[in-house]
Amino acid sequence: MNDWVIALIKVVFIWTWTLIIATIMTWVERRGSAMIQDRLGPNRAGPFGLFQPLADGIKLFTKEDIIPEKAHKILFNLGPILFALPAFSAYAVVPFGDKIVIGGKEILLQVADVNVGFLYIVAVGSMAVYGIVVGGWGSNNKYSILGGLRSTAQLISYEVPWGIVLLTTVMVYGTFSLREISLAQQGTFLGFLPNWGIFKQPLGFILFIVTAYAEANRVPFDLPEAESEIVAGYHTEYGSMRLGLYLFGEYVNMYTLAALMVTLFFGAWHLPYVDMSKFLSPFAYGIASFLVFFAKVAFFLWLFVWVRWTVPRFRYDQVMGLGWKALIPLALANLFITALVVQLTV
Amino acid sequence: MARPVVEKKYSFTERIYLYEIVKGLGLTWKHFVKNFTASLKRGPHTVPTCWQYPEDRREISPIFRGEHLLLLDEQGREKCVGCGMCARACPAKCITVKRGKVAEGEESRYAGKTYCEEFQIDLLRCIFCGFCEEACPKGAIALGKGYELARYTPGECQLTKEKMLANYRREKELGILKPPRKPVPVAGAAKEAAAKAKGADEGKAKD
Amino acid sequence: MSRQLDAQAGHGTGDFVTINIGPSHPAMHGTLRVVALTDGETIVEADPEIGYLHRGVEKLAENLTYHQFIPITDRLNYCSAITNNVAYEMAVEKLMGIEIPDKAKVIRSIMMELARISDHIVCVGILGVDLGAFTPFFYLFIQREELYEIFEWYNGARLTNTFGRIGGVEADLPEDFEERWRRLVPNLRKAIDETDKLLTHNRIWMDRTIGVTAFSAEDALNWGFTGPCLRACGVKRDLRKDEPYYLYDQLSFEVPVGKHGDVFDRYMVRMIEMEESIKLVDQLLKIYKEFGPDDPLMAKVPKVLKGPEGEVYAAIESPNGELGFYVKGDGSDKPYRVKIRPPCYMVYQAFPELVKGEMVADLIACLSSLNIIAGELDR
Amino acid sequence: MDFQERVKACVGDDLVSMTEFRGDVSVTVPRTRIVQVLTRLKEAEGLKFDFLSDLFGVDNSALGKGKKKGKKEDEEAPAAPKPPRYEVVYLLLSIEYNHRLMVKVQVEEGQMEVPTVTSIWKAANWPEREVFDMFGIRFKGHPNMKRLLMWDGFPAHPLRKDYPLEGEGEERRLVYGDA
Repeated sequence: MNDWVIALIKVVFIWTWTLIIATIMTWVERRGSAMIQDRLGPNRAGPFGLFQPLADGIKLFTKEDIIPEKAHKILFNLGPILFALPAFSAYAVVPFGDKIVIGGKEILLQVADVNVGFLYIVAVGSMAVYGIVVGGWGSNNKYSILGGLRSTAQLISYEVPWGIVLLTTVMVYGTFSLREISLAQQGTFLGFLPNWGIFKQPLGFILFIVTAYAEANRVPFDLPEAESEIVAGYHTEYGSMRLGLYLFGEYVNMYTLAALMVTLFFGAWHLPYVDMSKFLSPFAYGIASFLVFFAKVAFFLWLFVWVRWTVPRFRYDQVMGLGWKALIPLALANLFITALVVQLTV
Repeated sequence: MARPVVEKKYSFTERIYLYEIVKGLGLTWKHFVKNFTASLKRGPHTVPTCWQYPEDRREISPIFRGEHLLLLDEQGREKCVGCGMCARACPAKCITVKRGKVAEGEESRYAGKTYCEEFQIDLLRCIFCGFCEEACPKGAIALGKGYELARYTPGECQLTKEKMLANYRREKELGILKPPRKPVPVAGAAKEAAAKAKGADEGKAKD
Repeated sequence: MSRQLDAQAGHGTGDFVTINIGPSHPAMHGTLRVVALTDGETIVEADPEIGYLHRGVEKLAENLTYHQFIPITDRLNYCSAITNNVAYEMAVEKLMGIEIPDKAKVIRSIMMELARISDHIVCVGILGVDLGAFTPFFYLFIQREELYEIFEWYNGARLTNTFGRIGGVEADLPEDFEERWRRLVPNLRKAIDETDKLLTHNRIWMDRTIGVTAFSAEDALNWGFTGPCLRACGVKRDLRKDEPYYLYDQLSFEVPVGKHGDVFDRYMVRMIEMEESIKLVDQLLKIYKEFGPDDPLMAKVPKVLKGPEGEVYAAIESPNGELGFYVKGDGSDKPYRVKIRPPCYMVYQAFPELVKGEMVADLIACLSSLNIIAGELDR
Repeated sequence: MDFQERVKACVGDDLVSMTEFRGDVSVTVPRTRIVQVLTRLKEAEGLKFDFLSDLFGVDNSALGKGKKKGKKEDEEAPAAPKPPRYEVVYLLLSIEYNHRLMVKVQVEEGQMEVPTVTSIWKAANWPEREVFDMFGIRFKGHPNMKRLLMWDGFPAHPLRKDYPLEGEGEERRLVYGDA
């Protein structure tokens, strides 16, 4: 098979896959929140209400597409696209499994094994803020602008500790490639722990997960769309599928961040203490690695939902305070200690 | 205005955010597991909040104040005599009653000598306070169990005599008619009765 | 938009933005409107505008008989309709010089304490929702549902109870009342406890509430605060203690007092008051059991109530504070003038002072913690 | 009664009348002296009415009309001089001593202006606006004398007795000369 064809298949697969996950996530969020809150949630469409996202999608598609009269037409249209595109493309460098052998050909379960995968993620990830700001500005609505501004400030401040944590992991593994980082997490650490990033970087993991919540605009950092304060934030004026794109983009972002968490800190597709490749056929191993990876991602996706329905929301200045006064110093200290340890041990 | 400055004093576990958040996560997880297992069960009202409405309905109080009924007595005669006390007691002024004299030969249909020719309740105005029920000297009107009051047109919201009688028949069939109102014990009533029994003198003296 | 604010924005020192919050906004309970002049996220000035739910209740009162006005009072503070009913009935009874039977007093007190719990549940739950914590809201509201069931079994309505009649109450407590209450108490305590666990010590919650819109006791008194909002400022004033009505002077209960008058203190005062109310109902039920089933529930009142010429003011401690009714009679069967003194009316007029210099998010938190009920505010 | 005497002593020369009904004491004072009287009451030893519980207006123009006519006593009684049409009632409360007092000022139809008490209690702010809104009584010196519940430009004052409960209402464009 041609490499191009394989790449194309991988791209199509991962797009469909993330879309499906994002769709299912809307269901998980609604049902999960319901269960947490002693409710039932949507359970009418299909078994367990599984077709609810479908119904939602149909609703979003068939709703009238309204552009406010005083809105900036181009920016208003551009907003959702700018938000959704980076969300979809960021996943390109994140692996979703080890490798699979089909017809004697070894296929990496990753769209592109770029050796500067980190930089790509950071670069594309920060693009998403433009979608929010442009959408917020283009709507010509004060709540939207407030949401956009909040989002900008928040994403910019949290990208710093996020970047520093990423840098720390790079230092630990000595590579920018996400695949190599994944591979390096096999085996055991200190003899009895799985050789996962979380055990090497416990503080780094906490910092990463906090900043990831802020990057994904999830509670407790959902200020850009804090509904009780600024109605719906940047997407107040949006309706129909434009709104759908924003909502989808958010879930895709969540998926990417969860996958990144697994890749960096939770041993990617490795099971603790067990090397699957030794007793599984290469094809079965490919599938198994994918499934293990996804199971881990699913846990973090659930954590996103779980946390959302447990904690209250921050205030704008407190988010800034936390970012600049707590997370950045901690991230820097973490970086410093890691550097020291790496320097001493190597 | 001098705003008081409040010093925030946090204990260590409060200061680090995560301890309390993890505790909270534990609590919500407990709820999740409980409700998840409950939701797998069949049957009405498996989780505390939800009733699967059209299929499952919550039990409503035997003295619920819903859509009105016009009551018949044991012989199937209309109790209402059309006196209009309900209309006078109504704070929302939603009742219209027209009194009519019972024609000869129709005595078997009506309990009294007069009857209501026309009895209309405007459900759009009604506030379901139940004062009509209390005001009625014959116990002819009652607030029933009907709580599904959505209608398509304003005209359908006019509760006519026929509709109220139909409501009564339906509720009687279902056996959910309101138990008759217990008379409220009034202060001094017992004493007065006793005084009457003893003699008029004491009753006067007490006054 | 407020003309005042426009002028200020025009030649002010900074670039201010006027944000119009409400009347239809997710955080505006009922239909309130606040025009806020903001400098970034900080509020320079806020101007609450009320009247969106003005239904002319006082005018209605003048055109209805004394009795007919009772259902209308349900619609004032719809979170605790029973306290409104009782406050009005108390005023009318005072006007007519009716002394209601002791059993009716006990029943009224019991129902009022239940209504207090349900009102505080709404306030605390909504405060959580407005600060982004959805879950405690549901844990509490399930219990409120049970409370409503108790109301429903008492006289057939859940929200707009039309409780009591002038001269007493319309019915005895249902037979299964105590059983229901006993069944409810552990669940209610658990729900309050869970709310406490999820919120009180959570640093995010503490940051959002402690010190936010703090108010001093003198200011609070000057602005006419009553109820939990005043107690949160550190003034121990509760009409149940200070001007005891019904049987409250025979009951033992604590009046929780805050310190700073901030959102956190208001929240805590309400949380503790719920506990106290549970204890109060238990005590009242003990008293209730001493009465026989045939003890009078109604004082002897004439069929057509005619108020004497004169005017009275009677107030009770409603969940929100001092709820008073001024009733003036002119000898006819209709009140000549009824003036309602809603507690949150007085509290809400201090709103611009409260939120000045705070952030937009605090405005919402403050509003929910004051428990502004539009029905009561606008009448 | 001790309390009444103290109030009397405190109000002093400004006392127009004093009544008691079912334990509620009310004093009437001249319209122009209200600020001074309330300040005295607020600071007086043994009274300390430091809390304004409420402030509202009453329209007395229909007083007595509700009673059933035809009673002999009514007809025989000489027509008393008509009291001023409006009343503004101040409900005072002493936090320290837990007693209440109604202070009233009577407002003639021609002179619809009462000095504001917002300088004593900020709590009087909205109630005074509401009285203006509902009765058309202006408060001199009030910082923001606008309508409160009705919208700006509403032509009538709805709690006046001549404003109809039902019917066309403001559509009839009830415009008062003094409004």
